[in-house]
Amino acid sequence: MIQECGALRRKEVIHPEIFDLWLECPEVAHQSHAGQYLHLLIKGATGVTLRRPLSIAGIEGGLIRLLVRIVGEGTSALAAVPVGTIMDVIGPLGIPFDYSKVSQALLVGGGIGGAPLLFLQDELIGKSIPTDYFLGAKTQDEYPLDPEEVERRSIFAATDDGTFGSAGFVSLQVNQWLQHHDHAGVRVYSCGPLLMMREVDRICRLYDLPHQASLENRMGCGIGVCQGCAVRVNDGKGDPRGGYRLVCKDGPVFDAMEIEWAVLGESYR
Amino acid sequence: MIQECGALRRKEVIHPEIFDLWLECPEVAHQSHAGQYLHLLIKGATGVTLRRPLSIAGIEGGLIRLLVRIVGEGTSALAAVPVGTIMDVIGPLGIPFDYSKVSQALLVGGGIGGAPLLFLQDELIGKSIPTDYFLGAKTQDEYPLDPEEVERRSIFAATDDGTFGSAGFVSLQVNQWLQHHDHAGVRVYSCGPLLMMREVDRICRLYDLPHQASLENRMGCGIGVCQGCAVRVNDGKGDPRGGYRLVCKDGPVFDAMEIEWAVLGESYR
Amino acid sequence: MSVDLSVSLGSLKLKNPVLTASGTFGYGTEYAELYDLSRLGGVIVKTITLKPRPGNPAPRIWEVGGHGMLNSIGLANVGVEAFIAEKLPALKNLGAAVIVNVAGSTIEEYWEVVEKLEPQPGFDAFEINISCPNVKDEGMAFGSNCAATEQIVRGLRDRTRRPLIPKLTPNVTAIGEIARACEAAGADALSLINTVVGMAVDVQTRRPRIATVTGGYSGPALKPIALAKLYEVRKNVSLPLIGIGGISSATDALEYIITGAAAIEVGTANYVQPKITLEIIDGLKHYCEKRKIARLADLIGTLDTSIG
Amino acid sequence: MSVDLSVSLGSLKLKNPVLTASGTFGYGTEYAELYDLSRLGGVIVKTITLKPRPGNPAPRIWEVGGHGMLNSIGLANVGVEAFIAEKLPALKNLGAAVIVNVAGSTIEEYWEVVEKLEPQPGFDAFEINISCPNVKDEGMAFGSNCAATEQIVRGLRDRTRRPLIPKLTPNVTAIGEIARACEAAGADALSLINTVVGMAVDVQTRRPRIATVTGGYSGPALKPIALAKLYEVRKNVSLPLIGIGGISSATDALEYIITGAAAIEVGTANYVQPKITLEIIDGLKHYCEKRKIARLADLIGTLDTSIG
Ligand SMILES: Cc1cc2nc3c(=O)[nH]c(=O)nc-3n(C[C@H](O)[C@H](O)[C@H](O)COP(=O)(O)OP(=O)(O)OC[C@H]3O[C@@H](n4cnc5c(N)ncnc54)[C@H](O)[C@@H]3O)c2cc1C
Ligand SMILES: Cc1cc2nc3c(=O)[nH]c(=O)nc-3n(C[C@H](O)[C@H](O)[C@H](O)COP(=O)(O)OP(=O)(O)OC[C@H]3O[C@@H](n4cnc5c(N)ncnc54)[C@H](O)[C@@H]3O)c2cc1C
Ligand SMILES: Cc1cc2nc3c(=O)[nH]c(=O)nc-3n(C[C@H](O)[C@H](O)[C@H](O)COP(=O)(O)O)c2cc1C
Ligand SMILES: Cc1cc2nc3c(=O)[nH]c(=O)nc-3n(C[C@H](O)[C@H](O)[C@H](O)COP(=O)(O)O)c2cc1C
Ligand code: FES
Ligand code: FES
Repeated sequence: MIQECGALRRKEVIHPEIFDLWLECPEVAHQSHAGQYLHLLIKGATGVTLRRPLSIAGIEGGLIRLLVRIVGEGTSALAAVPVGTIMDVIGPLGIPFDYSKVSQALLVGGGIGGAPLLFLQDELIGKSIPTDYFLGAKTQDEYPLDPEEVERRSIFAATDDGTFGSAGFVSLQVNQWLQHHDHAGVRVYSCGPLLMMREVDRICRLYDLPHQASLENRMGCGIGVCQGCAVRVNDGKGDPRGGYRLVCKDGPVFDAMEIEWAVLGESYR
Repeated sequence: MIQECGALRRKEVIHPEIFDLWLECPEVAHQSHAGQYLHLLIKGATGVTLRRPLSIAGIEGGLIRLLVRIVGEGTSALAAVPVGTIMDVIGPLGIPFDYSKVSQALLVGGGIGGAPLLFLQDELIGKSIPTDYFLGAKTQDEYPLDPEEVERRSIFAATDDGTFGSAGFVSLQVNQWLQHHDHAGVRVYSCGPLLMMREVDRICRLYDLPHQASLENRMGCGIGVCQGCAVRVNDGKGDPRGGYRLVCKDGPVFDAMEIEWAVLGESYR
Repeated sequence: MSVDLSVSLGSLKLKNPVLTASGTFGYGTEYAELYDLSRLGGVIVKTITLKPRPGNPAPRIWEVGGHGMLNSIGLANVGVEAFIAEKLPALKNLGAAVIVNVAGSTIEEYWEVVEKLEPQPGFDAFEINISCPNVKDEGMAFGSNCAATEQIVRGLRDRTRRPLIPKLTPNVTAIGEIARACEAAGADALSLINTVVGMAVDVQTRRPRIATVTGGYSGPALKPIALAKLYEVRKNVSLPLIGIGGISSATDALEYIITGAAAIEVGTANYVQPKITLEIIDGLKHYCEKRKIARLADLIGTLDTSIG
Repeated sequence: MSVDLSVSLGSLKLKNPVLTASGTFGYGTEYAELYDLSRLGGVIVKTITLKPRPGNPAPRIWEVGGHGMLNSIGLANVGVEAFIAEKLPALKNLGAAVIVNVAGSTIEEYWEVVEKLEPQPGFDAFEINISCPNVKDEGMAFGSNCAATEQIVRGLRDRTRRPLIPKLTPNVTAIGEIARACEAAGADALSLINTVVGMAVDVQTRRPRIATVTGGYSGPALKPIALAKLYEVRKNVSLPLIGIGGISSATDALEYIITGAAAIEVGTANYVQPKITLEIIDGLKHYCEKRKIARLADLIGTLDTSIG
């Protein structure tokens, strides 16, 4: 973890509500692994007190890629930051994805949850680990990547309404893939809406596949000191941490076996 | 008093910290008189809760001129508002300058306090009342008008350090003027730093000249309901208002005889 | 879909729950130049005292960044007699409920000002500002003491048939107890909160920003504090409640209504956006329409506090 | 010009008045990756209790726009034994004062946790978090009751030779009385304020934003409230005071120091700008230099409250 100030070098609008940012933070970039995130200060934004956690979506030399969806005051203000502005970043934070002993990776992303999986795809390709990436969204207008990149990355795109890629939930595609492929050495990685990850996990448990899920939560400090980002992971019996895990520090990537989706839902509001 | 939303039509930088704005608010413009002000909402400015009072510095058709000095968060944010933005204005507010039965007007402005006197000069010229306008500032870099306008308006410019116009306080110039001119029908109008107005008033009392001074104060409502902008005007004995006047509603223009400068100073912090 | 926005504060019916807070709406008619006041649920006039009051030394206000403001107006007002003679007549045909806010420096003064007002026509209820300093109790606010509060309200109950709405101060350890004292003494409703004690310093001059050193903090930053107080009071009494503190949008108003307020008051936001009250009324209607809630009153206190 | 930034809290000397507030700085060393902690006046570790505590149900935090945040962490901590075994050793060579913050659910628990810590080396003082709910008193905070406060502090006084710094809750009617009770019981200094009770509602789901409904409000919007409390406490006791609440700049810190704080704690701002404490230290130095103030200590309580 370091704190680094670096310039916003590039900004590209993918949809009116989704944009790509490239920050020049070579020191953080150098230390970063897929699954980790930055805690970003959005200076001068009205209605914002705290930093905002954003997944590292990729690294290109000293540049860090972020893929951001506008949902509130912080992300709106971020979208309006002019190229060239110096941004204050703490990172890389959190536990990265683990792909030791994996011979085939299945990446399952939903909406903006696709961001960290892009970086993971890059890393897996770098390690020559066969990788299939399923990335879904509700509809074309919310699809977090432009078609050219989907093509280039050979992503299996899907939208709930069929306006881009195939129609239906990505979990269906994953299920199909699993019906037609060998499961040896397969590991699944998911990031996206809770219901999606839960469904992916149901499938993984069915096929007895290891699955890592990347969670979100509101964050205070981002480094494990405030205990604000705790999520319930089980009933707490016998768990020295009372069944709570810190998304910022114990995660955001969790082994899905640790997660009890029904109780987790309560931590998300 | 009306509330009107109108576009920022023009913005000109006079010095890095002083700028001219033109708002298209025809209804307010139509009702405005010199000495009155607007209560302006600066939307989305961080660190700002309340509106900001700004003198009407002139009217041109449906446009209202403001001359603004950057001193804090509100005025900084205002300086950054792009041309074309719709601004929310309440105005015209307050008591205007009175020039009935005046045959010669002396206007004495200090710094950004010169703003309302520009409008007054326009009105007096419209009424064919002979007018001399003395406008001082600390130094050239803080002079609130560009030299071309000073020239066009035949303003007697002065700066404390002599970097623009003549050197020394404007009050000296006023004194000189009075020594060389007939005092019949002369009325003095001042707006600027407290010490300047106080000195002008000393001179006026010396020559027994009527003097109107335009005061400032922090403002809440701007329309006389919060009682927040009260200033002490005398010791309060026998005064049903306890020696307090509301700058927003009883002023900002006051008959200087009402003002006891020493006690007034306490209301300004 | 037509939504019924009307609410009741005991016997006082309001056509909608949006009121303007005392001290932020003058004597009730100043804002009439800007919009049609009859659209409001009601207006609450500034605190009226027995004698005219010039108010506190200046400076009296300070803006606290984007959080709100401090004030120490000192209840500057024309006094009850001038109020009756000069201000009250204009309120007669307002077309919205008129609530007169009163205060005193002694318990007896509270009673007297209400005695003077009671025979007058042209207003609908009393709001009792019990946040004033009690000169006999080292300047502690009456409203921070259960006994003093109960004595004031009981005395007023004997002196008026109009609805009595004590306005609670947040600057207490146990606001629920003060609320219970009001209920026991015969209050018809409660409003809360008045301002929170606050202070600011000019580090250049090393002087306080307002002449009285401390003053009342109001505005957006107060909302979480006021909501928590409302939640506590709601657990203690069954009176209708009026929520106040930092309200400047329909969403803010809804937070209060869902927590348990039958009505709300808009204070500081009047200075910033005088017509915000109308936007709030429209926003409440819209919220109910979208959710097919026929009566806004059905929303009151519907907060779901279960932990899954 | 060299400025002496050192200040004293009774027998505890600090090289500068800037401390990090409990609950916002973990167990004291987490931020060491980002900067050299020995530059701080001191660090205050999160509240330590007798038994480990998992903390409250989630969600536990909510950002209140630009005003601050609500939290209901529930004193999640490893418990005093694990603290001594696993956390305290790392604090030994910090190069800044180390203050351990403690709490209990009963008065006896306060005493016990201090008894366990007292023999340990490696820290300099106790801060006593008396804002915890007293399970025997309907969950009212110990610190809202003079008798309970006095009993806690008196008992601790018998159990430690280290400086005792009760940390006052702002959620009381008369904070000056609580302060006097602490002074009478033998406290060496006081710190204030802890968080203000607050609440927020999601109007879409009609559920509270944090699982416990109400929580603690912290951050920039608190500053005026905390300054007013400090001013009141200063009028009541002669103990050295530590100011806390919304501090995120040297100017903020100066407001507290001028009002009467010998030191200050930075809380929520640590999350936003971890190195802000260093900027504050530099800013204090700069302020004194510009005004030729040789000792920062000479600034403490220099507020000029005269009305001209
Ligand atoms: C580890 C991590 C990685 C993330 N990566 C990305 C990313 O790569 N791209 C991206 O666009 N977003 C990402 N997010 C979510 C992002 O942090 C939030 O969208 C952002 O903080 C919202 O800020 P805001 O001010 O715009 O919205 P706010 O006004 O704060 O909130 C708007 C809505 O977003 C919800 N929200 C706020 N904060 C969070 C949060 N931390 N997590 C989930 N929901 C939240 C609120 O409950 C509310 O419904 C990530 C979150 C986490 C925890
Ligand atoms: C009737 C009236 C007419 C005015 N006309 C003009 C004008 O034409 N042009 C112009 O540039 N300014 C004018 N002002 C002053 C202007 O309102 C303030 O400069 C502005 O409100 C400061 O806002 P801010 O957020 O930038 O500064 P803040 O951060 O609010 O304050 C910065 C500094 O300005 C002082 N200040 C803040 N508000 C006022 C105020 N209302 N009056 C005096 N000092 C204040 C503060 O004490 C502080 O020292 C006028 C003020 C009044 C009352
Ligand atoms: C300048 C000012 C003056 C006030 N005067 C009074 C008053 O005279 N009587 C009263 O009961 N409340 C008074 N209040 C308190 C408000 O009615 C309200 O309770 C408080 O401001 C909180 O609401 P807000 O955050 O919406 O402003 C005043 C508030 C302000 C800002
Ligand atoms: C997330 C969080 C956790 C806190 N935990 C504690 C705690 O364990 N013990 C304590 O005494 N104060 C705790 N506090 C209160 C702070 O120490 C401080 O008193 C308060 O936040 C006000 O300061 P601030 O506005 O600078 O944050 C906590 C505050 C926050 C925001
Ligand atoms: S965000 Fe602070 S502990 Fe996770
Ligand atoms: S600003 Fe409100 S009365 Fe003058």
